[in-house]
Amino acid sequence: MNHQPRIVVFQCQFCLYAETDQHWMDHELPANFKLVKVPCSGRISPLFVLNAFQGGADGVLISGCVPEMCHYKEGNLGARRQLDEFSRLLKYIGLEEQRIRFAWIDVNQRGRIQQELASFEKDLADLPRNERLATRTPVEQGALQ
Amino acid sequence: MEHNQNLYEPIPMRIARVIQETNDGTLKSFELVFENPQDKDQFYSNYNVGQFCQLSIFGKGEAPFGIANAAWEGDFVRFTVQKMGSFTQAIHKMKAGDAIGMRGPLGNGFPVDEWHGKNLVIIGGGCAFSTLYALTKHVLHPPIRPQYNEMHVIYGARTSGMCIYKEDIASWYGRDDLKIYQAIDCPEDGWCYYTGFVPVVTKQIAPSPVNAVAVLCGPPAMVKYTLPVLTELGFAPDQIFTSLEKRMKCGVGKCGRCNIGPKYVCKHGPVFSLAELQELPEEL
Amino acid sequence: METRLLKKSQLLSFIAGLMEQQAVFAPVKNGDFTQFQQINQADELDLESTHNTRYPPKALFQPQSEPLFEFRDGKFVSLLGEIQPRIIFGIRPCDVHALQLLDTVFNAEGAQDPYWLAKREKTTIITLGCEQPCSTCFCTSVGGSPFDRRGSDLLLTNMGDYFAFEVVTERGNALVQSMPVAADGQANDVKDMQTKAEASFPKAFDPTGIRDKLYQLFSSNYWKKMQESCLGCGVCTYLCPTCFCFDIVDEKQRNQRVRNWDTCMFRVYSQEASGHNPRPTKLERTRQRIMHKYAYWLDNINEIGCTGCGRCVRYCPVNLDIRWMIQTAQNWVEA
Amino acid sequence: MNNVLTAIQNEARRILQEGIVDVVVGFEAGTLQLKAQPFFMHKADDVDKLVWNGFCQNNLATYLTRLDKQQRIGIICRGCDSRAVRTLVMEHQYDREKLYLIGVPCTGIVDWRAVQRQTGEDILSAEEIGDEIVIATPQKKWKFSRAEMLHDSCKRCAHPNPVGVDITIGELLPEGDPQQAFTRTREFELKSAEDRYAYFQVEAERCIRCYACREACPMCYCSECFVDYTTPRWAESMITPSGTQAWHIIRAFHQAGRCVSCGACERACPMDIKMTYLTDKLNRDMLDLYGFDVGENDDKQPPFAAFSLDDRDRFVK
Repeated sequence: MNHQPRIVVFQCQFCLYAETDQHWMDHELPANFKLVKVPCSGRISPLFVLNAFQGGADGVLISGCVPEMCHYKEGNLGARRQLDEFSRLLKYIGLEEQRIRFAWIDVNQRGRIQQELASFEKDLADLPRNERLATRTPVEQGALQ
Repeated sequence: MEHNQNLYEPIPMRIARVIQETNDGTLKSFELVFENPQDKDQFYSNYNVGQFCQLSIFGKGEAPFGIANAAWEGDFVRFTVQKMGSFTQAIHKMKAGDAIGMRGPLGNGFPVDEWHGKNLVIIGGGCAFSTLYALTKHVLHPPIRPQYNEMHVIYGARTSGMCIYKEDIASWYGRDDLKIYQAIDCPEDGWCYYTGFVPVVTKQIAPSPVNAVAVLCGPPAMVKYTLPVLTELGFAPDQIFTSLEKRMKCGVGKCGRCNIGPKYVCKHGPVFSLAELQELPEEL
Repeated sequence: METRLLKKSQLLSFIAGLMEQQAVFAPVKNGDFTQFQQINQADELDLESTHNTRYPPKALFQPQSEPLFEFRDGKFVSLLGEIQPRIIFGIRPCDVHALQLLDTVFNAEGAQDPYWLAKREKTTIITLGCEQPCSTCFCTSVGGSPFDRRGSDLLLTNMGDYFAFEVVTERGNALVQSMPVAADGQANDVKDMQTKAEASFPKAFDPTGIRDKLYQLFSSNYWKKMQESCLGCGVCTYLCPTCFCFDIVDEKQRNQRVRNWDTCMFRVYSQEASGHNPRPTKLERTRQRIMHKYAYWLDNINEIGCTGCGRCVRYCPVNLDIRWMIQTAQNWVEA
Repeated sequence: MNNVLTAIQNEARRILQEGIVDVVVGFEAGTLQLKAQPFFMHKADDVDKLVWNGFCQNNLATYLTRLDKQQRIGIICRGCDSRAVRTLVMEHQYDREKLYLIGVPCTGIVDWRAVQRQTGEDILSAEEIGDEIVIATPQKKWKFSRAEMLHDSCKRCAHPNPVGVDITIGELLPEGDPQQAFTRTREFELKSAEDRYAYFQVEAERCIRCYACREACPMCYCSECFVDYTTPRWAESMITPSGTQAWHIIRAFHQAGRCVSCGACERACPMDIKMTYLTDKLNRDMLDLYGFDVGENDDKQPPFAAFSLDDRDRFVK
């Protein structure tokens, strides 16, 4: 399709990646991606995801450590249960489920994150721009509500 | 009708100087200069010592600060800011040359004209001393000084490192038209002035209430415990003045949150006499 | 001034005529309730509901969210645009008087609010008198009346098959030139109708001495009882036509400085940066709301800051009725 | 009904007289027809004013987190109130030992808006007589089937009987099927995404952010709500789609596995906003995925306080 999706990536600082990948994430990420690093995927509140959509993101990628490899033992599992439910709620409200993607990534999977981002970007490009929730329109002067 | 002035529009200012006041980094003074000369003229034609301004940083909002300089000191406006919430953290990160918005002067200020011929007893604690410092500087101006009688300044801080306006205050010790009493809460090596809380020190110094006004600014606990001391010394409620602080948004008596009973601190205050406060409901 | 008459069947064409000259705001049915909004067709107007619009018309002058400035190139640029002349049709006398009370705040000597003023000056107010009270009305208890002329340009009285337009100001007069002037007899009929209707409005309480009484009760257990069932939501204040408190907020993503309604019923309203809160519990907050309306307004302008519209009574989720609170205060004897 | 009221009054009087509690929370007659006001009885004499009927529309458990933690409190509980109390106790908001719960099986709350939609607002008297509601307006007398005039949440209610109470007054009612309560959410899911979002938009648009829903909700007791944060600001402060939508989404999400489906939020809303379809959906998921029915028992861990390796996995490896 003919638009370049805007994507916010929430990345657990421990899950990623081979050093070259992390360097790429930190310094060479294309401009349509925004990287937010968090101490653990367990730190990612549904509020973060919602704010990303409200700020105009077309998709949100959440990356965390693979199960049983969490730096904080089980932070990723807690995150999974909550964020999965949150994505279900957004879908129920009317947002496309495909706009949220989860990825478990292990430190030895070099190059994996680039593949994930590329495929996510391609899938999002097939969807229209996200106009739901991204509705920061100014209030008209003197109008009621 | 012409609405040539928008109450809520900040005037552009620039930070000329940042002064680190205390060694723990929580208090800084900022000297702001006017970007437009007409703003400066308008400011000084309205300014009365004891007033405050709303400083404005876009994205952080606005917050009220007492003006900490007298009009004669120069073409700048000084504020002393304690790092506390999001606005003050943002301003603490600013440097000389940065732009900032300002609305003011707001509020009533000290009734300095009514005090002509009187002895002034100025009692301050912590960073709330800033407007009292402005008052002291105002009175010390040679053309103004003869309008007042004796002047006593009691200033308390937690530690010697937490004292603000150090150089200026040190220079006051040499003056014969002002008595300065500095106090810190706990004894410290090398501290040669008073030690103890402001109410206790005030009691020791025992300023006379005869033909005097006491002007009191400080943290709520200090004000609360100093008031009975002053009353005991014989100060009547109409001889005691204090400056209040409240959460404010508009600064011009509209947004509603800074009221004590029917009075708005931003519009009718921030300076009130104890006699006025006794008329109001107790909701500080 | 004189009274003019308009047959009911001609009302819509009269409104259509107004709409050709100016924007007309009127009560419009919206689900279960009516709300003031700009009408595009004369027949959108709904004057049938006996009770008031749910959302207060103060919002036409002080919108719930109003951008004040845009932050552009390091400068605050005012967003106060040109307001086109407009007419509010069918507003009730309690809401009109509320606008006058708000004028004392926003149009105060030496501190005039340009955003408020711009809208006030361009607005003509055509008030609809109330021939029938609803169960929550109490305007006559707070110094108002169902045919209060204060603040109106024209006052309408529903006379069954015609409307009487009483001219209150020149601005109103200019709109009704084409209508026939009421003969003396007809004008008297209108007066009689108004007197009769006014008598049907029940008095909820006698406000005499309420200010002093509330000051006496300031530290009383009265407030302990009043606040017990209060939830601390903002329904009463947001729907109130005389509540004006606001918050000024920077919305960074919009690059705008905005003002939003705020309410003394919220804890964060008076919370200071240090953590100190002068009104820390709902007792102080409930007291603030009632005392502001029934004591502080009286101190400042010698008028009660409540116009008896009854919105807070009707929509309070716990049926905490301000009429009952005032009655209880009047009769309170401290144990 | 009168027998039930007398029995409740007797019990309330007894626990106050015997010093078992310091205060009993119930209802007194409202100042308007079809309404009642929450009522705090501190002395046995206060109990005479206690009422109990279908016009008592608030969830009294909401006062639990507002009252002094040292007090011993008696609460008159319907099914939903009792489940809210249980959830609050599980969340350590109040010591169960300090509570005395008077349970009353509930026949549903009358929706005053539904009645007024028919009769107009000028109501002289309103009475519940058997299965009927009898209304008098200046023009005429109305009779409605009580079941039809119930609040939506009560029509769906699966748990009318109080749980975990100290005493139950009145006959227990047949329990409903929890899945039945969720039929609406299943039907809603069948709509297209456009329609679902359109519904959400229209509801959220009316919001005036008075937070009556939050305050009326027994489970919303955070000392600082996310929406009041200034740094960072999670939801735009204004009455804009992004501000009000964010509020309703997150408010609902914070109720996942906690909402007792009492509908107090909808009854409190001054703008008639209907958002319980969100919390119902979340609760349905909690039931389907983790077998958790809110307030059902004292032992089960709330779903968001736990996790498992076997949870649904949408993560790609």
